[in-house]
Amino acid sequence: MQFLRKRWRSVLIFALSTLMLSGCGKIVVLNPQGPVATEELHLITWSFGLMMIVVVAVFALFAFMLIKYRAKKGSKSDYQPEQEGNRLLETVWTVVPILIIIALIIPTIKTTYALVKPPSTGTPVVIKAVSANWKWMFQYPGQGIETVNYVVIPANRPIEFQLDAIGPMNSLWIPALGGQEYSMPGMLMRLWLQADHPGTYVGRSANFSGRGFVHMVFNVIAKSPSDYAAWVQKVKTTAPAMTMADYQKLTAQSVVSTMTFSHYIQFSGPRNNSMNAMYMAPNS
Amino acid sequence: MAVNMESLHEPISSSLPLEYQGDGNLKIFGFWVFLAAEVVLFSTLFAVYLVFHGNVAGGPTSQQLFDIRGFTIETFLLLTSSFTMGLGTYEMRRQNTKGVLAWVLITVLLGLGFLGMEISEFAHYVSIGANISRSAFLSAFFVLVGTHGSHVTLGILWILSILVQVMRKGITPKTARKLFVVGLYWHFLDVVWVFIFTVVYLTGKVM
Amino acid sequence: MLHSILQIGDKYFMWNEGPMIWTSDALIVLTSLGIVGLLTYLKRWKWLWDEWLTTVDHKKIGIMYIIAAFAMFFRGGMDGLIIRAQLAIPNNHFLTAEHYDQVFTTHGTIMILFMAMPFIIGLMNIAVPLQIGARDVAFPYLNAMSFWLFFFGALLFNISFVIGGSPDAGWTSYAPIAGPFYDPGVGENYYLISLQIAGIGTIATGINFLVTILKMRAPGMTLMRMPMFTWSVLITSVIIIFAFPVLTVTLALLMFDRLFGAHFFSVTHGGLPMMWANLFWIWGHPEVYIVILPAFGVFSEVVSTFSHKRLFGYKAMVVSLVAIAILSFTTWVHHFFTMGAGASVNSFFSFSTMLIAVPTGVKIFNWLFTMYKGRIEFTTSMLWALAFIPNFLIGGLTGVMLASAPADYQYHNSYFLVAHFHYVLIAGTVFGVFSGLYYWWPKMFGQKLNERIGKWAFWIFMISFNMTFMPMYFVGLMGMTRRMYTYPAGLGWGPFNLIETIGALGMGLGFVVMVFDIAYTIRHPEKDLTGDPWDGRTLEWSIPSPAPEYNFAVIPEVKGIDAYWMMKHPKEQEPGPVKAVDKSKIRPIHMPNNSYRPFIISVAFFVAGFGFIWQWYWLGIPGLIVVAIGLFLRSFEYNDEHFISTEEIERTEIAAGRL
Amino acid sequence: MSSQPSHEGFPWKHVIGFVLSILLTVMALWLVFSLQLPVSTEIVSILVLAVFQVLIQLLLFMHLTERDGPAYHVISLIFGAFIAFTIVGGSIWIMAFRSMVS
Ligand code: HEA
Ligand code: HEA
Ligand code: CUA
Ligand SMILES: [Cu+2]
Repeated sequence: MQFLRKRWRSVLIFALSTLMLSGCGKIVVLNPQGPVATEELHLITWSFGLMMIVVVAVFALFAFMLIKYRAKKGSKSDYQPEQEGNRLLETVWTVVPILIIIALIIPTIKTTYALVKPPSTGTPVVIKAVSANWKWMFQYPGQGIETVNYVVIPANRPIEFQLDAIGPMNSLWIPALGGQEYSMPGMLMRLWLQADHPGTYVGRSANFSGRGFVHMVFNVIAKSPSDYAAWVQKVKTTAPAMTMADYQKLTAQSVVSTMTFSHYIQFSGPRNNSMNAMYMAPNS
Repeated sequence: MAVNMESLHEPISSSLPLEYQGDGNLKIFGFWVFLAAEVVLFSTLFAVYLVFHGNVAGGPTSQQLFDIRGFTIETFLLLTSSFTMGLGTYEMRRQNTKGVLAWVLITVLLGLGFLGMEISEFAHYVSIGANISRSAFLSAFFVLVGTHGSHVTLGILWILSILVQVMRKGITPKTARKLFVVGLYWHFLDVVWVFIFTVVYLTGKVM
Repeated sequence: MLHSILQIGDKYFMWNEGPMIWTSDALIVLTSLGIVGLLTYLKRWKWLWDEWLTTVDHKKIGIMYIIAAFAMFFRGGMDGLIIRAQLAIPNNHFLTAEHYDQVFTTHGTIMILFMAMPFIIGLMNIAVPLQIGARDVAFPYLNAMSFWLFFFGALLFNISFVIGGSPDAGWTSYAPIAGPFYDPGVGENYYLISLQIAGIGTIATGINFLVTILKMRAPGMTLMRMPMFTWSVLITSVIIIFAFPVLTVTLALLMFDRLFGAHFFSVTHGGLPMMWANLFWIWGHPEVYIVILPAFGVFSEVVSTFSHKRLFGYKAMVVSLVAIAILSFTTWVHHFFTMGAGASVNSFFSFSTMLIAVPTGVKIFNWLFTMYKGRIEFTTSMLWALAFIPNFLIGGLTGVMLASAPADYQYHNSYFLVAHFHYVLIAGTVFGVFSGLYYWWPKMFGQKLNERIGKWAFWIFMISFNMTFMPMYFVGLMGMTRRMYTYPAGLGWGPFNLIETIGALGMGLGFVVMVFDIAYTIRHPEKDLTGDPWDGRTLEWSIPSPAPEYNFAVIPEVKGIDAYWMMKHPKEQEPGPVKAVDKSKIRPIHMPNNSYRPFIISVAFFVAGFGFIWQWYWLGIPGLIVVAIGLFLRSFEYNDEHFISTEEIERTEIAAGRL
Repeated sequence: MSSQPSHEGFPWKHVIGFVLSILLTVMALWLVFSLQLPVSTEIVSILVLAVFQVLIQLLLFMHLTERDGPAYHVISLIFGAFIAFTIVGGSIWIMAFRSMVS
């Protein structure tokens, strides 16, 4: 199985690279940087392989029929206009696809259940990712800090993103680290991701949320554990605390650049980006 | 009207009642299919209602709002009207125009009684602030029950217009078919109400 | 005074929006004036009214559906080209975000609901009664209603662009961005109300064709002897009847949110935005099968006709249609695997989705084996059908890849998805309707479309199609999401997007060549005098082209699958043409009268809809009252049929060389 | 054609149907308000009663069994019921999820 998967992957990469104009490295989904994305890639390559079996079979039959049975002048041979069907053949092309589907659904279900669990055994970091049009706010409840439109994570530790939204739905997608999940107002969802190495990855919203939707891009900066700790410390000591003015700007519909806060104001109130969004005291 | 092989529609066996003659057969079947579509329409509204039942947003709950006496009487009115409509069809098949008129008029009156009660129920809710904008639960309630109510209203108007035709033309294959079809519609609304009674009102009282 | 005029112009006609709107405003006014002028000049008003606007003839209604669908293909395709122009290079600002959002919304909505659906329904109208040996559909009057409701629904949707602003929340119109809070303008009302009007017409079509096919077949045509296209329409009708009421409710609920302050999908007061997604896809997934199954039906006819061979595995074809119809109602969650409804929900719907591959595969293989030991003739119609197989396969197989929930977390809302659905919609539905158009054109107009030009159109369109949408799979895997109005350089997306844009222009060119083919054919018609230009197999080819008003002078007697083929190739005698009509069997024929009422009622619907869109209840409510009066009067209408005399039938048949 | 409706005499079918429908309604009310059953039992039983009500309407009032040719209308209704069940059951199952966290 493992061997097969590797084989398929190389077939896939080969197929792609012949078509590529700008190098493989840019196909993020095929270059996973964390265990979640890797697991998803396994499923992608496995399903691609299974589909290739069908492609080969159908294309071959297609070519055969077209070449062999095109109408030629005068030839009457091999023409059977009244042929009705063939039990055996029909059974084959019902059963074989069912087998292929079974081969695909088993790993699908396994992975579906696996992905709701932490990807590794390290201590998880909880980060609350709130989409508020048109920006992403990342709150670190353990550290009491907040970043806007970028997020810093420790490499090699599972990250538990808790997804929340003020205003419309969005979707948190960091293809290098793994697939997406919707952020919805008032329904805290959980998405597990993890980075294998320190590095910078692109994340964005994948669910259309109106005019400023394209601006919901952010960098994910994975740091080594010590760098990460140092970064947290630095934010705590040097970044400003969130003010009421900041808070209002962030919860209203607006586009902002990156920001960093040593303290954040917990959101509470009606979950649309309205001016009268209520708030609680700064958390401390 | 003579129906022959060359007509647009296929002929039908003569052992069926009058209303199936001519293209009546097609139209009655078409109407059954329409009712099947209505089943889906109402089931969607029920699905919405059930999902939203608990989303009262701090507003009144179903337990606080619903009045047992009110919805019980509404139920009996509608069940009885379904019965009298059935008798109307029965008289139609006996070619008894007077009987049809009498029973169908009683049906209409019962239907109006039902509507009156529903309207006053709605008006009462609105007067205590339980309106469609109060909560998702109330939005779903008003739209589900209101859709049924507007079907009943339409049904009453439709029945009346066919009654006029029966009076003018007597019981012919066409008028019989029309009466039969509107009867189906009316019984169907009773079916929907049985579920509203069960799923919305009774369940709403215990949950 | 001048100031207030300017303000009104601004509010309703959006004069401040710049040259795009001005041009469209001007074009629409000019085109309308042109049409009115032409009709007046040619003295064609009465003809238009008597022959077309009031007709209840399924063949004319079918033609009107197809003309409207062509116009909508133009509009939707123009939107597609605008999308591609905007995305051709990184950091492009040809359109603003607001405009771009409107363009992809109208593109998707028009293509699916006002292009694909009516095209399919047009072909249904033309072919089904002829294939089953009927004189018309079960309810011709209702059929006219359906058409005009669709037509005015589409018109209402289209005027949003120049009066008040287009919807901009995507063809899926997800709440809450389509709700009153985030989208207070009229654009979204246009979407809701025009779809509602057209949708009612579609439900009526579904019921109409279901009854027609089940109850009006010629004697001897049992269900298991029906042509495969008719089977596909029967099953499609079932899906329409059971899926469209969900759309009706869904649209109505959002309308209640927007117009009357309800809270179904709002983020406050207990509403659930996700409920929209749930309801929308309960309809939306079956909808995609509504537009593909009749195309499958066309392929079955075309492949069998041009292989000059019986359809392989008829029974399996029927069973697979039924299986697809049932499964289509059990897969909708695959459109929101990423909502987090839980591993058990996702697993179940992954499985039910993948299962659809099995019956679809059965069909693919049966088409392939229909060609086995056949004699394949490469007409334009056949080329479209053949190209369907490999191209649709790619779309279908990537659909199965999407169906794997955890993998979908990586594909969802990316261009990988955009590529999937264009591969199935274009290589499936669009190739299908084009194939059907070339196939049935002689039956519609009594002339064949020019094959040489048609083949050019085919090759240009087909190759450009792959050029447009194949690269999208890759940019999707590179992280490009759908509905982005522009994108930065440096991610490697640029070159792919440029290729796509060039491809899209090619598709436009291919389409233009096809329109030219039609124009050329009208000028230089190649008449079809036989009524059977392709050596067809089913009953529509047994009558003259174009079909007379009453279709069949004498209702045929059916003895097996491919009824006409059997007539031409009787077991005992020498095969030969069977054309003559038995004069002694001709009887007067009962036909429905034309009626102006479907047109008028639909106009009233249009007016009412316009009133509700602008929340002008003084207009909306009277509009609805007129609708009600129209229906009421219809109920009092008794003499709505007439007879065609035997003499007239004989005259027509003699003119067609049949007597 | 499977059942010939009686054209004469007393409309027994309708009267029986009416009495049964009233009885079933009273039973439902009684079940809910006079018996102290667990809520889920109550709901299941009144739903069963509702199904009986439907059958009464269909069979005794709506002449479901009258037909010409195959019973396509019965098939449509059954399919409609299947879809209704899918929509209601499916929506409840899918939308039952609330916040995954806390
Ligand atoms: C004509 C329209 C059409 C058709 C026919 C299909 C067919 C299929 N679609 Fe597609 N789909 C759309 C139109 C269509 N789709 C649209 C418009 C959207 C997006 C809407 C939006 O978001 O805007 C969409 C989105 C969509 C999604 C959502 C993805 C997402 O949002 O993330 C998924 C996921 O499962 C999916 C799956 C499938 C599958 C499994 C099929 C299957 O039916 C395909 C079956 C066919 C084959 C598999 C090929 C032939 C089979 C064989 C030769 C047998 C052997 C094969 C195997 C054993 C695998 N589709
Ligand atoms: C049947 C349905 C159908 C069809 C046929 C098409 C056809 C095309 N679509 Fe499609 N598309 C959808 C259904 C369809 N689309 C849907 C449902 C969406 C989702 C919308 C949403 O997100 O809400 C979508 C979204 C969509 C996007 C994604 C937008 C985004 O997410 O940001 C793109 C991007 O390239 C695109 C492009 C095209 C192109 C280039 C064509 C081409 O095939 C069009 C070909 C063009 C023509 C045939 C033009 C006709 C000719 C002229 C106008 C004359 C021009 C003159 C010359 C060239 C000389 N479409
Ligand atoms: Cu909506 Cu979670
Ligand atoms: Cu789908």
